[in-house]
Amino acid sequence: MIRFIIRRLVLLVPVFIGLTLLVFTISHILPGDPVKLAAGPQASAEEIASLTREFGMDRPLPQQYWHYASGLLQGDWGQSVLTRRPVAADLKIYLPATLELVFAAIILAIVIGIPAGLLSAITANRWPDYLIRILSLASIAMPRFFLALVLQLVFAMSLAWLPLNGRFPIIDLPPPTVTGMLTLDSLLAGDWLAFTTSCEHLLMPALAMSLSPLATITRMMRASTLDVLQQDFVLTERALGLSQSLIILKYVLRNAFSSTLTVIGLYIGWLLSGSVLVETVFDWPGIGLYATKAIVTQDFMPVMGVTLSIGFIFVLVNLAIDLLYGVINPKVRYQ
Amino acid sequence: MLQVKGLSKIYPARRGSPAVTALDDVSFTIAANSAFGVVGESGSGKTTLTRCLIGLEKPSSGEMLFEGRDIARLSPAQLREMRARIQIVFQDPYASLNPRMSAQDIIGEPLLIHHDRLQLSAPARTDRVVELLERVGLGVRHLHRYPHEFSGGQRQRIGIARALAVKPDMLILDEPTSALDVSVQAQILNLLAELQDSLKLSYLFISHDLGVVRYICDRALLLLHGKVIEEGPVDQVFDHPRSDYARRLIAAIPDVDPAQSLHLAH
Amino acid sequence: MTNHNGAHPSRWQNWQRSIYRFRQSGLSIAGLAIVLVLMLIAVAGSWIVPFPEHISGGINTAARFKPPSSLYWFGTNELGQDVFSLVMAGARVSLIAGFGVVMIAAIIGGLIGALAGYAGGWIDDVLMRLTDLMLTLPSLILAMAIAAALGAGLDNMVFAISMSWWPGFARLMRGEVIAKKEDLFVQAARALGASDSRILLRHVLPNVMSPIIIKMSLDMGFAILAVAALGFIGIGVKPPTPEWGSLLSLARGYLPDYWWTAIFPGLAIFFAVLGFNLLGDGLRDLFDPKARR
Amino acid sequence: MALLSIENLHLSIQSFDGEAQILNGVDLTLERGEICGLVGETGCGKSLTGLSVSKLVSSPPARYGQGAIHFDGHDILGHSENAMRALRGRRIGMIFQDPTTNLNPLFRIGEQMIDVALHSMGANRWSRSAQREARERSIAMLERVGIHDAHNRLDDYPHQFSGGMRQRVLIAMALIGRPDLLIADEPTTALDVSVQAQILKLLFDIVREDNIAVLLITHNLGVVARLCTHVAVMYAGRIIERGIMADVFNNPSHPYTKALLGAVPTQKTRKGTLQGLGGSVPDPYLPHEGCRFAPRCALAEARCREAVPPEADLGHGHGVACIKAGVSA
Amino acid sequence: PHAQAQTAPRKILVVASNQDVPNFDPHVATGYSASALLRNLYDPLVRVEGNPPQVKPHLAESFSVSPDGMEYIFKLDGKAKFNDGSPVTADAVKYSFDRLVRLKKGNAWMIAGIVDENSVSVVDAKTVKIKLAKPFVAFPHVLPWLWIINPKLVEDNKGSDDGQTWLKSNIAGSGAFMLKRAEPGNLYELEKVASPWKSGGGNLTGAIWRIIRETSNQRLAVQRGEAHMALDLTSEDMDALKDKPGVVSIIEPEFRTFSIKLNTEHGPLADINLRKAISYAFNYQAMLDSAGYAQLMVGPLPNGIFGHDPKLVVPTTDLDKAKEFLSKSKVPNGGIKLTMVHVSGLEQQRRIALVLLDSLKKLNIELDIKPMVWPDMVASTASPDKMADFFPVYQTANYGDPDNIAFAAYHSSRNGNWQNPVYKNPKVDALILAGRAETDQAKRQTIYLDMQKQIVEDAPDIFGVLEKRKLALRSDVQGFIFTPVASNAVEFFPLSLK
Ligand SMILES: Nc1ncnc2c1ncn2[C@@H]1O[C@H](COP(=O)(O)OP(=O)(O)OP(=O)(O)O)[C@@H](O)[C@H]1O
Ligand SMILES: Nc1ncnc2c1ncn2[C@@H]1O[C@H](COP(=O)(O)OP(=O)(O)OP(=O)(O)O)[C@@H](O)[C@H]1O
Ligand SMILES: [Mg+2]
Ligand SMILES: [Mg+2]
Repeated sequence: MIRFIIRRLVLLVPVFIGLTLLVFTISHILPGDPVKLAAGPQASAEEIASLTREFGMDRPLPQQYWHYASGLLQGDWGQSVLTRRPVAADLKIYLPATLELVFAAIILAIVIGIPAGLLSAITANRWPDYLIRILSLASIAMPRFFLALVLQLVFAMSLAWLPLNGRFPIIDLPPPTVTGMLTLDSLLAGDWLAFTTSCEHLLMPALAMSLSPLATITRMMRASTLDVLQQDFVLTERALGLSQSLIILKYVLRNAFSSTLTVIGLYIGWLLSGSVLVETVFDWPGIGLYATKAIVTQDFMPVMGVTLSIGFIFVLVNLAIDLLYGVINPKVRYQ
Repeated sequence: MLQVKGLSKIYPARRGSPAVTALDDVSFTIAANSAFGVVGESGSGKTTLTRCLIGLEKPSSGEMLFEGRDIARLSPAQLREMRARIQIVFQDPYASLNPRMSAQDIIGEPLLIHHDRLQLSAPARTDRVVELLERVGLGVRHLHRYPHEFSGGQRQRIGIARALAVKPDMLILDEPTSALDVSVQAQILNLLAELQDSLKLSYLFISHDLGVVRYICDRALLLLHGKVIEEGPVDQVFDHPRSDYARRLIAAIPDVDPAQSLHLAH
Repeated sequence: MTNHNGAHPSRWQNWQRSIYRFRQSGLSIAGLAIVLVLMLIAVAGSWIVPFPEHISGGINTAARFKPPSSLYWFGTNELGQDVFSLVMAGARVSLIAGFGVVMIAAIIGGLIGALAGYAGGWIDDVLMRLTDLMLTLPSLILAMAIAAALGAGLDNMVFAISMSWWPGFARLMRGEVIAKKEDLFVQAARALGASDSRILLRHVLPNVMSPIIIKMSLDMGFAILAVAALGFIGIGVKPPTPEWGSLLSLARGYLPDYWWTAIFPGLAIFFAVLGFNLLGDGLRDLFDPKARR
Repeated sequence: MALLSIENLHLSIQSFDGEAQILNGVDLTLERGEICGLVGETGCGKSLTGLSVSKLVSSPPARYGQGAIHFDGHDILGHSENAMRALRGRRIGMIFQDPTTNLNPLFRIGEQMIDVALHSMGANRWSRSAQREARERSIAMLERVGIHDAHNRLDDYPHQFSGGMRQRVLIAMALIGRPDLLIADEPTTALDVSVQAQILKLLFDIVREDNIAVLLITHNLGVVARLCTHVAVMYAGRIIERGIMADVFNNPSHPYTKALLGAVPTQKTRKGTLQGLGGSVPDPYLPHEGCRFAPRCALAEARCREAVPPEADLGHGHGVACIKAGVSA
Repeated sequence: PHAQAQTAPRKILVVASNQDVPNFDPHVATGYSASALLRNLYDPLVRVEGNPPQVKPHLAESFSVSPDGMEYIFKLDGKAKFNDGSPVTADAVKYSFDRLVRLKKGNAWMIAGIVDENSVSVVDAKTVKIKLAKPFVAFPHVLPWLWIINPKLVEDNKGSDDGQTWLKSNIAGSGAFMLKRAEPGNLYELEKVASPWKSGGGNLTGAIWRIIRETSNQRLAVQRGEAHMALDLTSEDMDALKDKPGVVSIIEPEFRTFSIKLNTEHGPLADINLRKAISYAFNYQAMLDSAGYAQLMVGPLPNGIFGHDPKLVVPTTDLDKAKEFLSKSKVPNGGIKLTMVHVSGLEQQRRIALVLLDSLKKLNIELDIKPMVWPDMVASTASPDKMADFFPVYQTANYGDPDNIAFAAYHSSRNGNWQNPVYKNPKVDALILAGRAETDQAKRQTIYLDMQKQIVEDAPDIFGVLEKRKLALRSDVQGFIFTPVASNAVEFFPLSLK
């Protein structure tokens, strides 16, 4: 197992190199000149030139890449041309906020989606199944940003049950930063009030984000459960008298879950990438907003930073899922 | 007609799986107008042998002489020509026909591919296809049907007709009946026997059903893990096997003979 | 269970069976209905709406923010434009954009996947590593960056989204081609001496098209969503093109008072995506009943 | 009273194409110590007959018409699912064709076996002692079907076993509840001949030692000849000939049985003399009258097409459903 | 639910804004949000206050101007000290001006060419002399935006970039507030210093600059009492806030122009008749409607500013006149397609573009609207052939003097910059320079009247609107006085919370 993990980790190195290369190439072949903006409206040509030099953007691309890549190794993710803040420092602030959101969403999706899918499959073509299927189809079609708006409209604006936006009440100090995820940090600080407060803030955005993965997990789970129920071994298990509940909750569940697992991995990447849609509505200070700001100002260091960090997280999450998959599926494990 | 000498095929080790010696120093000769059987258990290398013979796979060592020329060393043009001489019929009649082509397209395809040599006009091709269909016991009415509209036995007939289209001298039959019911199998076996007589074909007949090989073949070869265990005329191989393994294997064949019953042994 | 029992249904019977299966599912029918209505609106949109001039940017600032009424079914917006007319016209934009994305992605991905799958070896390795890498890139951010760099406009947006969309098709295509390549009938063709191009065009491709088409129909809805998402972020079409995501994005500022400006474009996206998803599901059941239930 | 008796069983399946008459009056009896081979061409209803005995055919789409199945006095078709569970695994064991797909790949052999053992013991799943006992039984059973070092192999996963061993495991699971009846649906078809021979021998030994009844479903006549005491030949959802194996094989009376036997090449068959059987199995969706084999039968005459031929008794339980039984071809 | 137990009565003002403050270096940062925070963290020599805006003493308790307007002498307040306790001296003032001029960033453009490295001299510890390189009457009006930094702290952390890295996130000022917490993109919290050198002021103990991007969310935050002040509200928001309890709306005119620049140098609009045709075809009422709380501009200068001519004759919507001009142009029947760019996401610009599109239809001219990111727009102004036909700009008066807008928007030396990409007219140039130097108010007035007439004659712009400043306050905020320059860069010191 350890050897397997190590081998997988070693295999990540070329993936990461490829990732940096790809991101770098894409961001540098796109048209746009962030320096001009950074220099300000009154800047002269010389000022712009000197700034370009300062950011090393006059050098040939391979050299720039080399500079960037070697910086990455030392934890230097470059600097925003516009704000001149180091990208790494920014990411340290924004990434946890988004991760908190994404994890909350995916946990919601799993906790609700798996049982719902299972229920749907075992009641196939009866009313609970129809209900769940219609709901999940509708959920998949629901744009996250629209749902977020509707939630906000109903629960914050009209009913005023939940806070409108943000991660924490404005004038209160959040718990001391450890992970950067406020829910975790408040638990670590033993501050129950802060925990419930941050959960209140988290609820709507997480819900808006989780709907699509939830529905997809439900559908996947339903489909794979039905698939598994068709498998020969289920017939054998039934023929040998095992009870329906044992068969479903033990034997079928694990098989069905193993095929749902990959979807979860894919969804984490999808959520990270699309976090901006929900972050915009809830003014959630995460990487989505950060990236958008950088994108519209063509400030490519932050864009590269975000893209790479999402890519890295995506790859790592999928590695973790592969490992988990190995735990579930012995055939994979022993290879 | 076909002479195989010291043929070996090693699949190199790949991620997660070790190297496999699929064929290990296999030698045999097939005479013209004879049926040569290859038997062996699953994974013994039977299919690998056929793939080498029709040039889909490069052998690791050894030579396969078809009328004196080594198949593995043919130029692409020569290989194409050779492919018209040696044809193959596959095991699974459900998977070996393109589901999107009609019987006419399927049987006519080799005629098209070898058009440069056969020079058949379109109507001539259709005539030939009809002739072939009739040859294998089907008819004009089947011309425009698609594979899913045929039964297993009929599909296998189409497979045979396709193989016969370019007038080969030799047919390789890789378990042509193992996916079929016994009743249908009998039809196909009879058809094969009849074709061999009338067209003077040679067969390389692969099967794990020893009864079938004994029935249809003149000589047979027994493979185990890619090695030749036994080779000779069928009667000798089956009735007087030299190796233990062959003896055990032959004893294990359940014959349709109540005298074999385990109940009698006790 | 086996379906190779004595009777062999004809093609037409197969079709009948598929259509029966399709008709059995009320949801698929609903999907088809929605999609047909959408298409109708997309084609006839500018003739049937009450205020066609608003679609091309006409304004009427004397009637700003009128709530829904018999004159303005969905109310009017900040420039006095009829929201109903804009939402109707948005159907065409979304349909064209969604279709464009799916087509371009399918063509690029299909070519790359088919090449990788059929050629194998290092070509496969290189192309697939590239595809995998593209898949690890955050798609929306990538699309946003490309679209922002190229500037606003439907074509740029479609291009940008397709650039992050093709890897899915490439993977599917490669998998299908590899599976089919190993199929006996392909080997049979090879054994007959058929050329690579013949094998690819005559034997492999026709047999891998249905999963591709199914994916295209399933992806239509998601492509429409992606288009709307870019519009919502504000990186989308050029004014005055009425696009649902941008309409919704603009309307956000007017919540909750002028809710009609937001709710109707939002619902339009929802129903369009729902329609295509339902239809896609139905088609998948139709062509590939084993795939999913 | 016979251990298993199937009387005039009818089964139809509903689908788009209409209602397919799959079983058309299956009659079969089985006693302890008997191994009855159920043979016939593909699609004739062998598996559905076997599954019906454990009531494992899902209905809908299937629907039972006339007929009954009695197992040791129980009316199977009238039983509730719970009552059936009490029989399955304890009184009726089943093995299926493909050993690679009939074991759950994600669970250890032991885990799967122990669950079955616990069920067969009727014990509380959570009781420590029951668990231990179930484990002991599993080990003993695995040893019995010829898996050495069973104690350690319990912790292996299915993919670590060869096909033959997996089939042994499945047999062990089916036998662990000491059933009275074992239904084996093509248990050796996926195996190599030598492995097949071992499995047949294993089954034979078990029947002799435990005096159980076996319904062996196969289309391999050689297997029947080697293992079975009795044989039932099925065609289009009906048993058309049955009796003691040697009787039937030596004196096939139904033209179909004859044709089947004639289609298998044996040592003595000379090249080109094999008797194929023309035509194909009838479509269960089409309505029919009379003997269903008539269209393929060389001896068929007008009255064959009019009424379903009743079963004629040729003595010693040798029955044949053909009005021309005994007429030589 | 508020998580913290509160010991002392905290009076924290929460300000909702959609602008981040990426940089706290007072000589580098730009943008209103930076101005807002900097004016509370740092002190300038003089302040601007009231409506109409007046220059008030600050670090300088008084100043005098030489009669030719070229030399300013500032007397510093003896009490003034930096927050590390050291006094604010003439050296610090010189150090700050020199740094600003050296860096040429941030607000340095306001005094570019006017104050150079030799201008500032120390007379004594509390007296500074600034000698202008060129005459500049509006000089006192720009001073409130030029901050004085603590030389010692900056020298200690100078690094290789003149302390820019350090000052980006550290404060070296004398303001009444200190930076307590900074979460870029989210919020910045200021805390009142224990004893500000300046006496008086309100009761605030701190302030939070909270970034809320969506204006409707800002409005809701004020409505729900989560914020005390919202800075970026739209007219729709103001309508929604009307009669909401506990909310005070402020809708005041200010000197911020919004108009459409035409490409007078390249393309069809180089034709003055076409420009005039369009000016007359434009639907000014629709623009006003869609702008909400606003007034139409009369000519190039903001209404009400010194020198503005309210009686100036400017184009109004008049289709007959438009057609007349069109028939005199090179495209008498229209049939052409023009382009307009705008900043994507800037709603008012999009609206005005649509108004233009709608108006041009009447001349049978098509309009291609291209939303762009700001950097691209800036880049497109570099040369006339890259610039679009129509280019909308907001121009904020950073100081209440006509020179501000006149020079930036119409002087040909600014060509190639976004405020005045292409327009040049030697006569106008001369008038602008004369206006800068003229100290006699009456003469200055006539100079600007001439200039306005000349500009209207050239029709380089479609004169747009002056949007009113729209702010919302909680009613418990006290001491707020509106000032029409940089009015959303709020000074916290005088404010109190009930
Ligand atoms: N492409 C390949 N790569 C690696 N190993 C292979 C490959 N093809 C076949 N083998 C291995 O070579 C051996 C012989 O395989 P082959 O298919 O020739 O057996 P076979 O006798 O045809 O078996 P069966 O009766 O199951 O068809 C097997 O162990 C198989 O796993
Ligand atoms: N669920 C089902 N729905 C529809 N038809 C079915 C179903 N299950 C079985 N059948 C049909 O019932 C008939 C009998 O099936 P069964 O599996 O009993 O055949 P079999 O004799 O076991 O064949 P084989 O030798 O191929 O296993 C076949 O024609 C089959 O197509
Ligand atoms: Mg093989
Ligand atoms: Mg069966």
